[in-house]
Amino acid sequence: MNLTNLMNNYVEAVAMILFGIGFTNLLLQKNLIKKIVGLNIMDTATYLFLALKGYIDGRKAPVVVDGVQSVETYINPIPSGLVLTGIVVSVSVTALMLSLTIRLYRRYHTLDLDEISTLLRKEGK
Amino acid sequence: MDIWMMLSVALPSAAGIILLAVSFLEHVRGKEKVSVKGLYVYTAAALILSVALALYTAWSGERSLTLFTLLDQIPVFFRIDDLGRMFVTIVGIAWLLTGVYSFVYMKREGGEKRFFGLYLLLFGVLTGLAFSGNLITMYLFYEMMTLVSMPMVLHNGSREAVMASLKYLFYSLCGAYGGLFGIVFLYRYCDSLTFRPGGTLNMAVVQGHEGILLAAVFVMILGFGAKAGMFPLHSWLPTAHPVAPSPASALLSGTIVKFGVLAMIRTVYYIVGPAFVRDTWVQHTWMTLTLLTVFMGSMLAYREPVLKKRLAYSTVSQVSYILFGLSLLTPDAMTGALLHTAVHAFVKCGLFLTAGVFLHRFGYTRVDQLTGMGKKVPGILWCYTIFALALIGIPPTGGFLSKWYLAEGALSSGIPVFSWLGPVALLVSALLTAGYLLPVTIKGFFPGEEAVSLDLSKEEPSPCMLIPLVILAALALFLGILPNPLIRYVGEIAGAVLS
Amino acid sequence: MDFVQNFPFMSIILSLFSGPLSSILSGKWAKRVNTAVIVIIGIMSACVLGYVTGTGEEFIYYMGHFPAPWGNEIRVGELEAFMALFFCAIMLLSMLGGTKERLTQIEDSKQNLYYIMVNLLLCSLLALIYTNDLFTAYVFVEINTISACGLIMIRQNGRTFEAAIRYMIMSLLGSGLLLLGICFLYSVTGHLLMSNIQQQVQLLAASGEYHIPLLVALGLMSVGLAIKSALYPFHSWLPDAYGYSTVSSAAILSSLVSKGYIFLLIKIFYRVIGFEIVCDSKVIHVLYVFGIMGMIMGSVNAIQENNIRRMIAFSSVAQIGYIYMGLGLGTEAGVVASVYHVLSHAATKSLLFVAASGLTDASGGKVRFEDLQGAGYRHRLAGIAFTVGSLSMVGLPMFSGFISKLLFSQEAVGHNHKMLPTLIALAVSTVLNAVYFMKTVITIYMPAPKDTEADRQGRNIAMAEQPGKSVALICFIILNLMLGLSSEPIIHLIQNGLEMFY
Amino acid sequence: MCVFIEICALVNSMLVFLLLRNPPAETLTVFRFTGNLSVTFRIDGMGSLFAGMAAFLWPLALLYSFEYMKHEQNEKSFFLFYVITYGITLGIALAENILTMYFFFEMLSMVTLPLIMHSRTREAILASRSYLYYMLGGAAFAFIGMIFILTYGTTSSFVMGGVLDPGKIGDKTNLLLFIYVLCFCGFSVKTAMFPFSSWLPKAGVAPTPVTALLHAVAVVNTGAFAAMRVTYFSFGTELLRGTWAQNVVMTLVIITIVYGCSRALKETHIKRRLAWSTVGNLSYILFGVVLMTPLGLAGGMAHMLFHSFMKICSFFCAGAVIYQTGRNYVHELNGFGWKMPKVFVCFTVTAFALTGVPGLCGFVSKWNLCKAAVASENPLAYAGVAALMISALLTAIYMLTIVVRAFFPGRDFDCETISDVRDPNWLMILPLVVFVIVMFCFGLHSGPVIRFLQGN
Repeated sequence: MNLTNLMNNYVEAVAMILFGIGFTNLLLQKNLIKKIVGLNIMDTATYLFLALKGYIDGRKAPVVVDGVQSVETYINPIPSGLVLTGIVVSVSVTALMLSLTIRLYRRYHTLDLDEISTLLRKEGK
Repeated sequence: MDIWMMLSVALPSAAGIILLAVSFLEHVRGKEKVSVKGLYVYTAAALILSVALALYTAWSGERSLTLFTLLDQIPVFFRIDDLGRMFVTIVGIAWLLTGVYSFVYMKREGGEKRFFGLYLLLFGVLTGLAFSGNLITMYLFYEMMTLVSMPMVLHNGSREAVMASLKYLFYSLCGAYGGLFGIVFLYRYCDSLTFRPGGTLNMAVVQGHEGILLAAVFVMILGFGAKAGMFPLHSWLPTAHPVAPSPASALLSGTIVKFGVLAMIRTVYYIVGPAFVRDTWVQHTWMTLTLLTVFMGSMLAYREPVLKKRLAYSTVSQVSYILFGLSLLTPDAMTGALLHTAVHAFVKCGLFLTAGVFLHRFGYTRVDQLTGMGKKVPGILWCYTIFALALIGIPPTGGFLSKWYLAEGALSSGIPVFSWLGPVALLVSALLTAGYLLPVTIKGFFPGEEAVSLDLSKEEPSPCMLIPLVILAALALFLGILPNPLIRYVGEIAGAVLS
Repeated sequence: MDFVQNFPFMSIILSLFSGPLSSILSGKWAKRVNTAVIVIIGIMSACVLGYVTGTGEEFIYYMGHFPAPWGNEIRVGELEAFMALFFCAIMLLSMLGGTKERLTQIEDSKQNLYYIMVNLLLCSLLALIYTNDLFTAYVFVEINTISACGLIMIRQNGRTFEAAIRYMIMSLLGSGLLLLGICFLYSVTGHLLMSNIQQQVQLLAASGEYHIPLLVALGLMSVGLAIKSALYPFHSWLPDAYGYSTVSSAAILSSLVSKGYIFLLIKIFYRVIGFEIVCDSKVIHVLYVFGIMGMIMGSVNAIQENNIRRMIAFSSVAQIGYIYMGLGLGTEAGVVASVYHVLSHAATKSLLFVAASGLTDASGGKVRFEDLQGAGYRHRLAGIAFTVGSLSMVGLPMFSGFISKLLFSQEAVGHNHKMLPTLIALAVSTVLNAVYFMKTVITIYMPAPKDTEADRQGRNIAMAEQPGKSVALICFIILNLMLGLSSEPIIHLIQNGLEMFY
Repeated sequence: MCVFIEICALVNSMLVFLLLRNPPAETLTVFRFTGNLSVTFRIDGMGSLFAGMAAFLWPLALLYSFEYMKHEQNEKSFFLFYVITYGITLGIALAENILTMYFFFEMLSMVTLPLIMHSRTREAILASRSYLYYMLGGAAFAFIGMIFILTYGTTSSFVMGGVLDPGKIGDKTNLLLFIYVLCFCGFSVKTAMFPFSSWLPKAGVAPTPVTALLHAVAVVNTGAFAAMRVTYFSFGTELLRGTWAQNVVMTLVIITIVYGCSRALKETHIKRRLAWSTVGNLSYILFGVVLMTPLGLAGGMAHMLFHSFMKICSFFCAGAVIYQTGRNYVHELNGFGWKMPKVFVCFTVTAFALTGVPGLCGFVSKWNLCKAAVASENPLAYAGVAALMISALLTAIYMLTIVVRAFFPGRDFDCETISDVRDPNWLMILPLVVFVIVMFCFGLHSGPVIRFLQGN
């Protein structure tokens, strides 16, 4: 493994870096909204990675516009399909997270998870 | 099955147990059923019968008796040999005389039923102990002896007496367990645990394990030494004697202590064999301990103001004479040791009984209270003087002979240092003995100026108390004047085991 | 193709569609539908189990009749069918045991939502068990997460919201890693179907190519699923989530949801990577170490806990440690032991949660130990059930925990390096388990001192007062004893099932 | 209810004795756990001794408890668990393989737990907790040993001489020894071996029948029994003799012997004093076990048998005092010997027996243990003999001080203060008398028992 390999696969590297950023944000941020942003970065990084794996230089998206051409014309459609599914999942999860965040904010008027924990402990429940 | 042996052990024991049961039930129910008179008749009859039976059994030839098996093919086994015969005789005489004495003495103490119950039971146990034919039987009766003699010490029931008796008990048990420790090892390394002059060690098995066996023998000597008042387990004697009734102390000092000696003789001469112990560290340590005890006992006695305590320390010292004789492992010394056993038994018995008279008649316990006794109870004090002379070892009393044999044995033993150190220690101790016993006589007969203030009318005690003392004193003299039969007898014993 | 072969797919679809159906029903009816669905799926799974045992080999069901590699597959062996059956049984009993709590703790308007979530959860669990496609597995993992989150937060108070969001965060971290791992695997092998991936992986392993990416993929997936199943030290979300949600949720979450992930991990080990390759990698050592730490630390945390529900939750951490420790041993028998422990723990933990709720009912809803004094007398059945569960956790013979302990240690003895740590950890953890479980048992059988909180709050509860709970508890006890006393057929079944994985 | 229970126990004991008289040669498998692991029963010499002992003691102890439990509550639950324990003890005695033994071993811990918490006081709860922790902890380590036997043995059954397969062990001898030490300690927790002994005195808060029968006899002896099984019948003495493992366990045992007795000496609560005494005496049994010779086993078994009678008798005496007067401490017993003569005569005999006075059974077993120790020619065993002697002396001190106090309260003691104290009724006295007779019988005629044990 040397630098040229890294340069040739810089997109993968970017995807990994993004994933790392998202992961750390999700794990370490205190603010719930920032956590959710982190989550989305993480997911997006994965999709970037997937899409990259399916992409073949100089080919078209596997969308049939004017009749089916030879297999050589299109890029691999499966990763694209996976990305689409992933986005759906990601969206629903994000929605759930956001709704939970709203609930918590209404109740405790803060977005800081640690603060919420402290408040809860004070409530003594 | 020898019915006589059986009877001589069982009869006094049974008689004693019956008496104890009666006493126990009376105490629990809280009312008297048997009158004191009945008690005396019963006790006297049982005692005379038992002693006669024991002596007859002992002196009517070789006998042996095997009872049931106690452990691993080791039966409860009795056999009469010369040594046992001698001890039974001593015990028989002491018991009879002390018994007569106690009839009077115990009236003052109360609790006669329990006392005489234990008295008879203890006689049975001691007979059994003297007759024991193997180590296990001996151990069995040795423990019994401790347990039965213990309540005699706490007879008066005071807090002090209870503590003293517990001390006695625990020292004795400690000794007994030391003995048991050794017995276990001997069981492994001996052909049998049946006594045989010269020992029964199986040298083929011992090969390579001499170290541990010697240690075991040493622990046994220490253990049995507890009963015999040998340093370092001697301190029960001065505690137990003053609080016990005088007849009990007399027996304790005169006879029971001797059974520690017996146990030691049995172990060293009849099981291990003198050859195994000779010239080892065990022998040397043993000798050192005995000499130390001899000297220390005398010193402590010399400084002690309470008469019975003084006598107790004297016992510590005197019994170690015997043990010293035994530790030399020569025939002469052993002869001396056995002679001293007999002499000391009678003498110390007598001394405690005289102390009992002082206590019983006048309530005196301290030596300095005894000034002028020669005028009040001259008979008693004369007896005392004879006992004192015998214990110091002045001819023509028995003590002289026994000490002579001991010294001769030491000198001829050829053991470096101890061959001259022993006699020197004996001599010094004899001087100390004179120093602690004779002042009573001197002050008693020659009260000096203090006597003016004292009431010196004659108050001889009842003949029941006097006669036993006179007989004991006569015995002490007799052993010195006509010693030859006894010397021959013990010489044979010594010759048999040390040939 | 036999008709029975449709059952796995039908059961997934049935539970999936009963979810939306419930949304238009009232709470009462939703409950009935839910019960019916679980029972039907249970029966179907039993049929499938019978069928597979009869034929003696697994079968593959092509979704929409597209063969691989285009179509999506369902693959059913003995173990899968058995798991499905077992999960249904546990779920049914857990639901039964928490009936009363659900009525009181959930708003009336949201009653039916709960059943939607349960149905979806069942659907996703079944899918996780049956599917032969990694990406499908991922999707259902997410569905599982969402519905589990719903189960936690349905009891609406601050604690549950916080627990839910913590649960979500950790789960999302886990599923992110899982997804990335799947992507790696896909990019290396070019397949998503498990059997196809395995062929490729075998080839790659033989040629030695792409060694590191494979390892990374394996690591990412293992860690992802480990986070989701609350392996120590990723357990921080667990006590709150199990401790404050409604009883059925806690029971289901602890005994089923985490077990679903573990089952998926075992499938990945066997089906996707191949067990030999997994064993050669270092990943199992990591799992082993974390498993052992979990066994000890979970119990230590539980000992310090003063709330009975949270204590049971922490005990789950320890038990999951056992399971990963078994996987980490890296032998076939170790996995058998782990799977057995999955069953045993599922049966025991839900029993404990239900019993604990019975005990708290009898103590005025209080969950602290000092308030629970004498609860064993006030609610006798719950007391007995809790005792049984505790004894099983401690590993007393006759109860299910003993068998798994036996299997674990028997397997560990064969190892060179892992033997002593395993055995000692087992022993220590047994002692620790004893400390907190038996302390609780003794507490609940200690009569409450007069005129204290516990004495005033407590009321006696007869068996007939809570029929659902009583039936559930009795069934749980029987199940536990069954696992403990006649384990041989089940172990046999697990062994056969694992054979079929190859 | 009492009559029903007593009849049940008696009938059961009859059955047990019948069974022991005509022991069936084949084994009885009740059910299987997994594969070849099953719950199986068989009667062999050692087991029959233990079973016979339990069968003899239980009806008598029940008789005593009927009277004793009158002043405690919840008689029914007490008798429920008390009788269950009987069955489980028999299960241990007749277990054919190590798994069965372990199974009943754990059951025993659980079943006796309610008996300890019987009074439900705070003290009882704490005692039961520590009891449980010790028991389960011990079992956890014993479990490791069991697993090893299952894996490295040729069979899980008990076979004299051990079942380990040398082929499977290979070079793992040291490991196996380590496991043996763990396993021995694990089982010995029930026998209250140092440093696991503190639960036993605490467990003395239980009603006296429990302390007497279970914590002096049945439960604790099962620990010793299990240690015997593991040492002689599973690991095998060939492997262990002369190794560091033997030295380690023997050192622990010797320490316990002295430690238990010393603690007994310091204790002034009667039942706790007896409990500490039990700690010391149980280690006599273990000492016999760790000698790893057939003689040692016989000695250990003998002490197990004899100690049971002695200790149950002494506990029953203490219980009688507590039942009649509610007094718990040694210094409160002044003069009781004259007010409760029957009880205290029995107690005195027991004290002598425990001390090891020849003619009573304690001496016989002590003798056999010492004999075995000397015959083993192991220097550490010699130290053990010395420890036995020291412990005998300490036993004498802590037992006989009670006796002396009871009979000789001191001259200034006012008997009126205890004038209302009297012996309990025949239900409590009968067992005591039976035990005393048994002690004498074994002490004077031990040959058959010892031969039976050595022929084992």
